[in-house]
Amino acid sequence: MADFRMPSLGADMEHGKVVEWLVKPGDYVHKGDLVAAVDTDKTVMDIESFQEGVVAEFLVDIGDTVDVGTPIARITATPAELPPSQPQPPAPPLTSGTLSPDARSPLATEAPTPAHLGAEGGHAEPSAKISPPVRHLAHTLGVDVGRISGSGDDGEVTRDDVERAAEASGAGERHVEARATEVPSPPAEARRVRSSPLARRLAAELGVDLSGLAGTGPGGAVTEEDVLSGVPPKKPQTDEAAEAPPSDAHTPEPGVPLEEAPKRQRPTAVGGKAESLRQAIGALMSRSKKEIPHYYLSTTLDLAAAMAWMQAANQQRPVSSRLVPSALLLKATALAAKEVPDMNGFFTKGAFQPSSGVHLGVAVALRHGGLVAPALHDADTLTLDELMDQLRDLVGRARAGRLQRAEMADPTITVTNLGDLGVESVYGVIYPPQVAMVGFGKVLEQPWAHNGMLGIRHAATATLSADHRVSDGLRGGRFLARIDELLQAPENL
Amino acid sequence: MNDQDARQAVGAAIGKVAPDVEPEDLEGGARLRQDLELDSLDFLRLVQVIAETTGVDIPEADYPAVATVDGLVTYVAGHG
Amino acid sequence: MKTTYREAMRAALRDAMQRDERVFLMGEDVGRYGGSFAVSLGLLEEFGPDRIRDTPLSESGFVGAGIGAALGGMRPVVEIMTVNFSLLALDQIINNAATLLHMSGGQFNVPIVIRMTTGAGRQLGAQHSHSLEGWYAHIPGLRILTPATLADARGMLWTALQDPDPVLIFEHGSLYNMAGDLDDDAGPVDVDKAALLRHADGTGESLTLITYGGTLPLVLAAADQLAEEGIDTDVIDLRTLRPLDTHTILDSVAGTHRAVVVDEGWRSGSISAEIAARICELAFFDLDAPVERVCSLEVPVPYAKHLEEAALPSVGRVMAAARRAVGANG
Amino acid sequence: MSTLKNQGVTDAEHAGHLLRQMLRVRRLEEKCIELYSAAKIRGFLHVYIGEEAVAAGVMEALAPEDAVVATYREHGHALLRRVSAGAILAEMYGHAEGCCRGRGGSMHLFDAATRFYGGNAIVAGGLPLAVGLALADRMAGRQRVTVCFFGEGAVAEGEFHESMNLAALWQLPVLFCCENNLYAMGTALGRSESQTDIALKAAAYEISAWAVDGMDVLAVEQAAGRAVDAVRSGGGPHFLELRTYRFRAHSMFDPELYREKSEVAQWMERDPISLLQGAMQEAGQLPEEDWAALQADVDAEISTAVGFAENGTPEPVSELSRFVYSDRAEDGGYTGDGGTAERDTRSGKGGAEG
Repeated sequence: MADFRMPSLGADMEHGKVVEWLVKPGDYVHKGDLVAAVDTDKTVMDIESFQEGVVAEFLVDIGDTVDVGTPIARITATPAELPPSQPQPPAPPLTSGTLSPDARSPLATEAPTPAHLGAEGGHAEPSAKISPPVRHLAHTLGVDVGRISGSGDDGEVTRDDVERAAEASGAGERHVEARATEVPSPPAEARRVRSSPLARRLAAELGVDLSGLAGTGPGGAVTEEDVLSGVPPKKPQTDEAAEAPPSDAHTPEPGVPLEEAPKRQRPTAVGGKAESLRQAIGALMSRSKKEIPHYYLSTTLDLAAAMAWMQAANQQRPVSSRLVPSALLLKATALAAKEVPDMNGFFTKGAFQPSSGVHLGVAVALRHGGLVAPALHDADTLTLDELMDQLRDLVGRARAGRLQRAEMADPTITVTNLGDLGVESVYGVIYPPQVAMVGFGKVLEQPWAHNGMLGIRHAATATLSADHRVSDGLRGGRFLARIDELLQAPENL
Repeated sequence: MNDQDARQAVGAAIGKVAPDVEPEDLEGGARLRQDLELDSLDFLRLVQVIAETTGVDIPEADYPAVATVDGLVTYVAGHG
Repeated sequence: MKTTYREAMRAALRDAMQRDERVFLMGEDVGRYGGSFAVSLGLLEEFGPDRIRDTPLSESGFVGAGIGAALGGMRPVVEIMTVNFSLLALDQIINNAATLLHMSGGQFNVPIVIRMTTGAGRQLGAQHSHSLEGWYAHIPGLRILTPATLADARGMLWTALQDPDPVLIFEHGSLYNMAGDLDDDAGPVDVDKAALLRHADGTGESLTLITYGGTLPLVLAAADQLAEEGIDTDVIDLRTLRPLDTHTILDSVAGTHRAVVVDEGWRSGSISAEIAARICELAFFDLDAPVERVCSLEVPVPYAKHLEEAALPSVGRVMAAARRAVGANG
Repeated sequence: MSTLKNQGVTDAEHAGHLLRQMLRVRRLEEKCIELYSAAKIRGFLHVYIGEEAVAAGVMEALAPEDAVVATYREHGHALLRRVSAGAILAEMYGHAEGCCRGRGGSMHLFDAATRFYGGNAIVAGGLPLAVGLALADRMAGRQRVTVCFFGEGAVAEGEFHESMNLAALWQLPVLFCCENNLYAMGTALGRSESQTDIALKAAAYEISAWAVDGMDVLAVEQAAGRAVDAVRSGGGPHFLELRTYRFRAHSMFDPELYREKSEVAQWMERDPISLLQGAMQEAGQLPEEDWAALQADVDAEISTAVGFAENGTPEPVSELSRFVYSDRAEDGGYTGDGGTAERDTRSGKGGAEG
């Protein structure tokens, strides 16, 4: 007992349909005898048996499409195993008997049962002469060959006959319903900034918002340089300041003990953003250190006159227009920078461009950590009151993150004022492409000798970090001394 | 002004100047400049808000007396 | 000594045939005529007609015969007069030479060297001016060499003959007359690495110029002029198109962040397209500008001189691409 | 009735050997069809049923050091050149135990040990190779012969002309064997060649050429023997037109619309195996039990081969990029399918070129 399975007739054949049995149950088949005609997607082929034996029963009907390998007939070794109760299936028109190869030629086939006979059953009525491929076409177009009169020689049904019949009965039309698939329009793409991959990578590291930067690259794309120049400067960690090399001027021992860090822990959820900003600025600082040859100077400012004048002035002023020491320090720095141009400008493309205006970058501590240094434009021309108003407005907006582009873009010299937070001396790192950074320490009452008398005066440490490619210790020293002199006449600030 | 109203006014003022400061951080001993990280401008603004909301004007000379939260509350209660 | 690219290639042939009697040269007019580009001039007299073997005009026939002879234990150097005629032998090169080792499960090596002249610029018209080395570089199983310097013209052949797999050597027609100095004892060279002929010293804006074969001279000229404009360049001579020396390319781009690929092939589907794709895939975050490509315009190469020059890569077009890359005029 | 060439069968033992050779090919091809129908063998399959006498006769004339170049209908040639039936079937199963590790398949059987330079799926693609192999032998002064099999379809290819000319021009030791089975796939000879006398074509290159009855294994063996001896002794290239017929379709998926069943039946009456079997029985050289034993031997060989193929193993995919080049990383740095691999991982080992 063996199954006769649907054969694979080609690499791309998955299934086949028996369109005609060439034997009937009870017939004895030899190896190689043709057993059935099978319709594949490409053409109709006769298939042979690989075993000897008697056809016991058909396991599929004409017109059934089955996968390759599916048993379609059972062949027994000896006739005796034919099951008695086998109903007599419709006898195919041709007489059976041992089929010699040429008796059953696909070319000369006369009586293929009409394609859909299987469905109705019943006796196969004789139909016109038709070649397998044309019969296959009729089958695919759903045309009943039985009802066509063949135009070929001796009535053979040709391909044209089938196609004409298909058009006539409209059976062959393809209805492809026009599905106007409504493609949801893509959500308005956030305005994509043209920027180089390198620029995007750096911006991500430095926490810089690309859309705020004007690109100078190809087609206005934001490049590496654009990102670097647009980054907000940040005060480096205090320990870095401590290890900064002391310059030649007499300075208090740099390792002045700091007040221990504030006890309160910053909330972690918020820390994440500050963390990335801190990392990004760290990268910038290390790069600045590498490229800009820093030199450092510091001096002690005698603030006695300035503080006295300020306190006196504040007494006559309402709270809302009270002055703070920073205002005086900033104004003095701006005026001094105007007089010492080597401190005020940019170093780019290998050369220093002094700036006509003094746009003073003021380091503002953001409440959740990190620092931005927006610029007070033309600070040297502002009165103390104007400076105070602008400072208040600037700090407020900086903290709220609503700084304008311009304010962020081009401070020509930056002042870091950590004295506010109790740090006594600060050696800052210059923000490229600027060429100088001024630091003010805490305003303290220090012992002071004046005219041979020891007294107590308000004083603060002022430090300067400057770019040796642009200026030297002499110019730097001149600049710091000028700040001190200006502070001795606070009323002129 | 009793202590209760003063503390409430100070809390509100600090909340305005430094919105991120958590209420529970406002324990009495916290130092305004160091612990709450108010720089000179923030501090000046705090003094201004206190003046506007409580009418209490704190001259520069008295700044050392209001260095901590309790100090400020006591000062406001005393001068309100 | 003073020599030319042609003489260096001839010396390479003579040296190889003296060293190994399995080596022989086969191709149209390589014998009595002395080679259509006179590379094999004089070799017939020295080695005889058996080893300097003129063939009938049957590219598929004699290239297939070369492959058969390689299977039979010889070390043939088959000269196809120009890459344009190699189209007639594509089936033998791709379906037999490149494929037999893999298809036979590692049983049959094909140690053949096929030399072809390539490239345009000599007003030979469309059918004699193709640059198709990029096509062949698409086929696994082939090694593709493009000697552009005297040292490579002299040194690549013997190394190729040691390779048990098929090697195609493309000689740009405009290089044959290139003269210069070559060490007297110049010999075989490595063929796995590209050569960094010029290194950007990192002062000004920098970029990487990548090229091979016939376009190397004009790229070096462009590099000199760019230096005067403050644009600093790495110049890479690929030397081999398959396998591509990807490391050298990526190392350079990582330093310069910009790349211009110069390739005489037509832009679409050219070897420059493969190089640009690899740079974008593997050095994407090193890039500060899109990869630029300077290729032949996609037209059949015209005869008229001014038209041909307009179609081919030039110093001017390379400099313009370089400026675009560094955003100098952006 | 069977009509062998006039002098009939001489040596019974040798005739038995030829009969066995042809039957081995027949049963192997029949099994291939069965395995293909059971989807064990895929792709294209071109069987040699009906043409067995050609391979059997020519292979008898060759020495072990000679070389053979064939076409995609080369199962019989490989088997009779002593490539094992197991290695052939395993190759068609796509298994690593196949003669080409499963990489070639039915149309690309190769075997270095027997200098079987394989199948070639490009019509006439093998002719120049054979010329080259003969060129190498001639240049190295070796007394070897290269036999090149091809169908009459190849005669229309340019490479036929180029190869014949080169072989004649350089007097190379190659034997061209044209298996003229009257149909190039679906195109009858008369509809593809202006001059249908193939042997006459070869004579135009001054190559001695004979037409031989391809169904008579003794005739084929005799002609091949004379030709190979002439070639080996320096007589230059020779050409045999072996007139034969394939009893099955061109390949597995061919409904044979291009020829009449009656023609097939007519040729089957001169089945090369029945011809020899009949002649031997007539000459009393094939007792029934010998014939039965021979068939049993062949069936055993084939079923052993099927077992070998069934138990084969697929070649590991990791081996895929081997033998693109002779075992060295193909491309130093490129990691095949690339992607945005981080730079430092870029030094991955060479892989199949992405």
